[in-house]
Amino acid sequence: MRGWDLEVTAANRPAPGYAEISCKAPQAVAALPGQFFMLRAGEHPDTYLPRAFSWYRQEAPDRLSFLFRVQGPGTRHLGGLRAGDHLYALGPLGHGFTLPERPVRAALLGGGVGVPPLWGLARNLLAGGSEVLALIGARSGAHLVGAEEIAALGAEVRLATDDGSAGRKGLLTDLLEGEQVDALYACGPEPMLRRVQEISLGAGLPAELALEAPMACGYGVCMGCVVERTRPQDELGDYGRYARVCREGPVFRAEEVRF
Amino acid sequence: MRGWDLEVTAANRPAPGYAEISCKAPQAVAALPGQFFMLRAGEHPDTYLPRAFSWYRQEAPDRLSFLFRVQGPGTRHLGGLRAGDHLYALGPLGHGFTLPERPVRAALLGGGVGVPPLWGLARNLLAGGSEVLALIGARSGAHLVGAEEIAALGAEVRLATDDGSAGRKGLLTDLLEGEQVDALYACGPEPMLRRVQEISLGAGLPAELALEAPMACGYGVCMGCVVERTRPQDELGDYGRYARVCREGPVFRAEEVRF
Amino acid sequence: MDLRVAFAGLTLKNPLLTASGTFGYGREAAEIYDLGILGGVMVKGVSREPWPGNPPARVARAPGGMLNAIGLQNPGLKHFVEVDLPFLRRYQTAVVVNVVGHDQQGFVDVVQGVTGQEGVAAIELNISCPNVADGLLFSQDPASARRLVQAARAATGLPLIVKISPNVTDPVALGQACKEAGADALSAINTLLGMAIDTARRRPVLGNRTGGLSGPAVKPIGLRIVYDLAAQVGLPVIGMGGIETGLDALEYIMAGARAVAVGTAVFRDPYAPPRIVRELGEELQSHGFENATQAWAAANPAAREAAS
Amino acid sequence: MDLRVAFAGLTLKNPLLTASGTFGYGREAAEIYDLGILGGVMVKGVSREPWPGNPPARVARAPGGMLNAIGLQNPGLKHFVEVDLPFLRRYQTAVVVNVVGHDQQGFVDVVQGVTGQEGVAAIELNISCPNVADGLLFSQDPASARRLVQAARAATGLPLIVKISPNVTDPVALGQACKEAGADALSAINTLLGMAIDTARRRPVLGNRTGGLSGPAVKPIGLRIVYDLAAQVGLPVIGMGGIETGLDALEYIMAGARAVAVGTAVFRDPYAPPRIVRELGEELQSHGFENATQAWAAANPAAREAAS
Ligand SMILES: Cc1cc2nc3c(=O)[nH]c(=O)nc-3n(C[C@H](O)[C@H](O)[C@H](O)COP(=O)(O)OP(=O)(O)OC[C@H]3O[C@@H](n4cnc5c(N)ncnc54)[C@H](O)[C@@H]3O)c2cc1C
Ligand SMILES: Cc1cc2nc3c(=O)[nH]c(=O)nc-3n(C[C@H](O)[C@H](O)[C@H](O)COP(=O)(O)OP(=O)(O)OC[C@H]3O[C@@H](n4cnc5c(N)ncnc54)[C@H](O)[C@@H]3O)c2cc1C
Ligand SMILES: Cc1cc2nc3c(=O)[nH]c(=O)nc-3n(C[C@H](O)[C@H](O)[C@H](O)COP(=O)(O)O)c2cc1C
Ligand SMILES: Cc1cc2nc3c(=O)[nH]c(=O)nc-3n(C[C@H](O)[C@H](O)[C@H](O)COP(=O)(O)O)c2cc1C
Ligand code: FES
Ligand code: FES
Repeated sequence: MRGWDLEVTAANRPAPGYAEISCKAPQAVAALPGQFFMLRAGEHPDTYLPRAFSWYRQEAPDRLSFLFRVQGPGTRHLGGLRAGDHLYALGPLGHGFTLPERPVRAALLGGGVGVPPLWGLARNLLAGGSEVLALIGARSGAHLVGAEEIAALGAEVRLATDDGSAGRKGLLTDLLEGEQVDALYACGPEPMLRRVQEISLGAGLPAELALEAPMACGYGVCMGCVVERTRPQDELGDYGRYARVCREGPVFRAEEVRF
Repeated sequence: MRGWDLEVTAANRPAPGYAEISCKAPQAVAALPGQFFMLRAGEHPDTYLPRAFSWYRQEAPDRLSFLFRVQGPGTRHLGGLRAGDHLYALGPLGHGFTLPERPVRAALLGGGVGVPPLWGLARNLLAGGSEVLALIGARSGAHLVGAEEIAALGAEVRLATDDGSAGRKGLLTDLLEGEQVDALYACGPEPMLRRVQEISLGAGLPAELALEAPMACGYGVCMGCVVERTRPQDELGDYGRYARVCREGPVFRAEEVRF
Repeated sequence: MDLRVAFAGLTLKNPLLTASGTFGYGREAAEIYDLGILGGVMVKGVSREPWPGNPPARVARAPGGMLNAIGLQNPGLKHFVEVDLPFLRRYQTAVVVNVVGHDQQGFVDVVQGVTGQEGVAAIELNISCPNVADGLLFSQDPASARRLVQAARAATGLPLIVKISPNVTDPVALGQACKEAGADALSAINTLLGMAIDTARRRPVLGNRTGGLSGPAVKPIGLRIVYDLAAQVGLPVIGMGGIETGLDALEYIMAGARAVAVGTAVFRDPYAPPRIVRELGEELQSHGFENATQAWAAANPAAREAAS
Repeated sequence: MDLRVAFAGLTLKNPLLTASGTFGYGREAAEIYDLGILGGVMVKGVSREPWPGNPPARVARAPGGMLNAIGLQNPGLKHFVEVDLPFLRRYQTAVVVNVVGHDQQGFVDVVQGVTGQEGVAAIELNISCPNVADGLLFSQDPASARRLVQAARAATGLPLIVKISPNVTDPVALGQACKEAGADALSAINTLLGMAIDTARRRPVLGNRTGGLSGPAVKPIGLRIVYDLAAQVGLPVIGMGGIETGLDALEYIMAGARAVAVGTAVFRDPYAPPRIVRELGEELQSHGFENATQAWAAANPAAREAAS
């Protein structure tokens, strides 16, 4: 973890309501897939706290991008940045995805704004000789992000949309039916993560989930971002009931989390 | 009074710690000398309230500039504007200088940041056939603003500085010694205005003072910007003790004000 | 979008009022828009005699808002009735008279003085001004608040609103006392007691040393107090504190407010009141409501509490 | 610039501490700078048994700050003494143990448990947390605060600081009661009770419904309470609430604080504490002071009041 002043090199809108900002980033900003940064820009009263974002693409060693959906004041301000503007980034933060020790066939599930951390994961899995099946979902075809970029890495990509306007109509997890995979990695809305957890527990298939939680600090000092654990850490008694998403997570093994 | 979205056309630093921003302004933004605008730009928590500024120069019918000293968060943000940026202006506000009915010889006294309203006053006095003696003071020669611009209108300009590095060393009001003038107009720090008030009362010379006060609204609704009157308005009893600088002022006759 | 609301004997064309002390008696805003756009105007505090207010400096910046120590400068009851009220009567908007006094009789005399005057829709007792020496007297002790409200109640048949201070340990107890004494509604919040220090001059910025904090900075505190009052006292509440947008107004309505007031925001943007009325209509629509009362009912804590 | 300050039996290398609950037990910040730069660390509230804290969501944005409803999640006394305190002992900084409890005995047991442990510079009794059901119990009634402080006083010879709530009508009366019961110093302010509403989901954002407001938004309230406590109670005060810069720290010192603490600002900028130490030195210099105590004395209300 360190604070970085990043210069924006490009900003675009890959889908309605989404923004991708690319930055010039020193090589030292090395981040593992699933790790995140706390970003802030501007000084609007509503953006006093920084906001958490997974890193998305690293197309050159000195580039880093973030992909996000505009939801409120924080993302509105970040989404308004243009090339030449600066943003403040704290990171890399948290505990990312675990890569398998030997090559596997892995399914990566990304729902909506959950896609960003999967780009780096797909890249690293493929580099390690694994096969990657990337399942990407969105409300409609127009809202799909990241599919082409992940396909370009060499992953097999399948799509699902709520309205059937691209790929299969229905739940992203339905795309798993009939697939033979050794591991699941998922990031997306909570209902989707619950479903992945069920599948993982039901099939005894190892799964990692990248979680979100409202955060204040992002580096472990505020205790704001907790998620309930299935098994409290015994030596800490009741205290162990909650884990920090920013420090023990954001990536957890599916069986660790109580939704 | 109206709200205006003004586009900045130029920004420069006429002296250390000073900024002048020029704007594209619809002709309708017609303002009288001594009137002011409430300006704001940006959304920093410390700039929730707009800040009050006299208008300074109007070099073309569709141009308007403001000249200010950087003192705190409001002026820091406004001072950071560049050509192409926008600012929000409410105005014109308040009660400006009274022009004489026939041509006179008028002395205009501007101390430091009190110079801006005198540019328009000098222009209008000269246009009406009056003679203008503009006395301009500052901490040092490097901090003098507006002198050349007011001289360029055709006024006679004399200078005074605290350290003698330009013009006479000493008080601005000292420059009045031996001068024959019919009216005084002054804007600047309170000690200087008190001195002008004394001179006016002592010599029975009509004088108008442009006052400053911390303001919240600038248009008369908050009662925040008051100055004590020498003669309370009788029909309102005690209420009349204070007048609003933003509405009854900012220009008052010297004898009206109790410092 | 039907924006009308009715409660406590008041019928407003929309739930947006202007907060007392931030709008004078309407004269200045009337220069830039028709006051008939507003649900109502809560006028600057009116006292029996004219009050001069506090010595300057009276306002200071604060993060996300401001401090004021005006001290209720106002021209008094006679001037209000003879000059300001007739002016306001020209507009199709509800006039709520904010009443202040140094003692109970001072309040009651103004209540009596405006009762029966044409064009007064309601009275708001300001027992929560932190900027005059005795301004919080009646807030700090529910028993004296109760006596004051009883006396005012006896003096008027107009809807009686009591303005609640956030500078107390238990605003609900205060609201409860007001209810028992006959108040028809509560308004909240007044400003929070604060201070700014001028380090260059090594002393407080404001002439009165302390002042009242208002603006977006206080919105979370206002929402909390409105929520508690609405859920626990059971009188209609007019919510205020940091409202700047239609979404802020909707937040207050969902916290339990029947109507809302905009104060400090009019200093930043004089056009804020008509803008907020428009935005509130848009927000209600985009949140799927057909009128303002639906939004209040959908989330109001009393109904929610009862249902859970 | 000599930044040392000494008061209430504490000697700090500079007046800047980190506020309780915003810095954990120092482990995370120690990854990015030497904690020895700090005047002191006020650790996250420690209870006798481990506490789980409140259900999520625990934090929400607020204009110029934030709301939190952590609910004092902490690993308890044993873990603190065996794991966290030994870690902090490695740094040249004063460790202030923030103590919480559900009842008087809960507080006293922790006070006893940390007294005599190497490396504890002082104890801060947190009787002002608005996020647990009984958190404000001792603040709302000076008499019960007095009993609690007396019991804690009997249990320790360490400097005893009591943290004052801003959610009360009369913080000075509370401070006075603490002084009479044997407190050596006061700290102020804790967070202000607030709320945020999620209009899309039609309910409060926070799991606990209400939360504590902190950050720049509350600075004027903190300054006012510190000013009043310093001038009227006469105990040394550690000031906090919205401090982000050296100038903010100087404002608190001029309001009467002997030392200050930075809280929420470390969420926005983890490097804020060392930066503020540096900026405070620069501000003292540019304001013409030779040390921190001079600035306090130049403007402290007690001295000023006495002189006027
Ligand atoms: C580890 C991690 C990684 C993430 N990575 C990404 C990513 O790569 N891309 C991405 O798009 N997002 C990502 N997120 C989510 C992202 O952090 C949020 O979208 C962002 O914080 C929203 O900020 P905002 O100010 O725009 O929205 P907010 O206004 O904060 O709104 C977000 C939601 O919070 C609620 N809310 C919070 N506070 C309030 C309040 N005071 N009043 C009303 N409602 C409130 C509302 O329900 C609202 O819908 C990530 C989150 C985490 C924790
Ligand atoms: C009618 C009118 C016309 C004006 N015209 C001009 C002009 O043409 N040019 C010009 O330069 N100026 C002009 N001014 C003054 C200008 O409005 C101020 O300089 C400006 O408001 C300063 O804002 P700021 O945020 O930069 O400074 P602030 O930080 O507001 O500082 C200004 C001073 O206010 C005090 N202060 C206020 N609030 C606080 C606080 N919370 N904490 C600490 N200190 C505080 C301090 O003493 C400080 O030195 C005019 C003022 C009026 C009323
Ligand atoms: C400058 C100023 C003057 C005020 N005067 C009064 C007043 O006379 N009577 C009153 O009841 N409230 C008064 N208030 C309080 C407001 O009506 C309102 O309760 C408070 O400011 C919170 O709302 P806001 O954040 O929208 O301003 C005043 C507030 C300000 C800022
Ligand atoms: C997330 C969070 C957790 C806190 N936890 C504690 C705590 O455990 N004990 C305590 O005395 N104060 C606690 N506080 C209050 C702070 O110590 C401080 O008094 C308050 O936040 C005001 O300072 P600030 O505006 O600089 O944050 C907490 C504040 C925050 C924001
Ligand atoms: S966000 Fe602060 S502990 Fe996780
Ligand atoms: S600034 Fe508000 S009345 Fe003058």
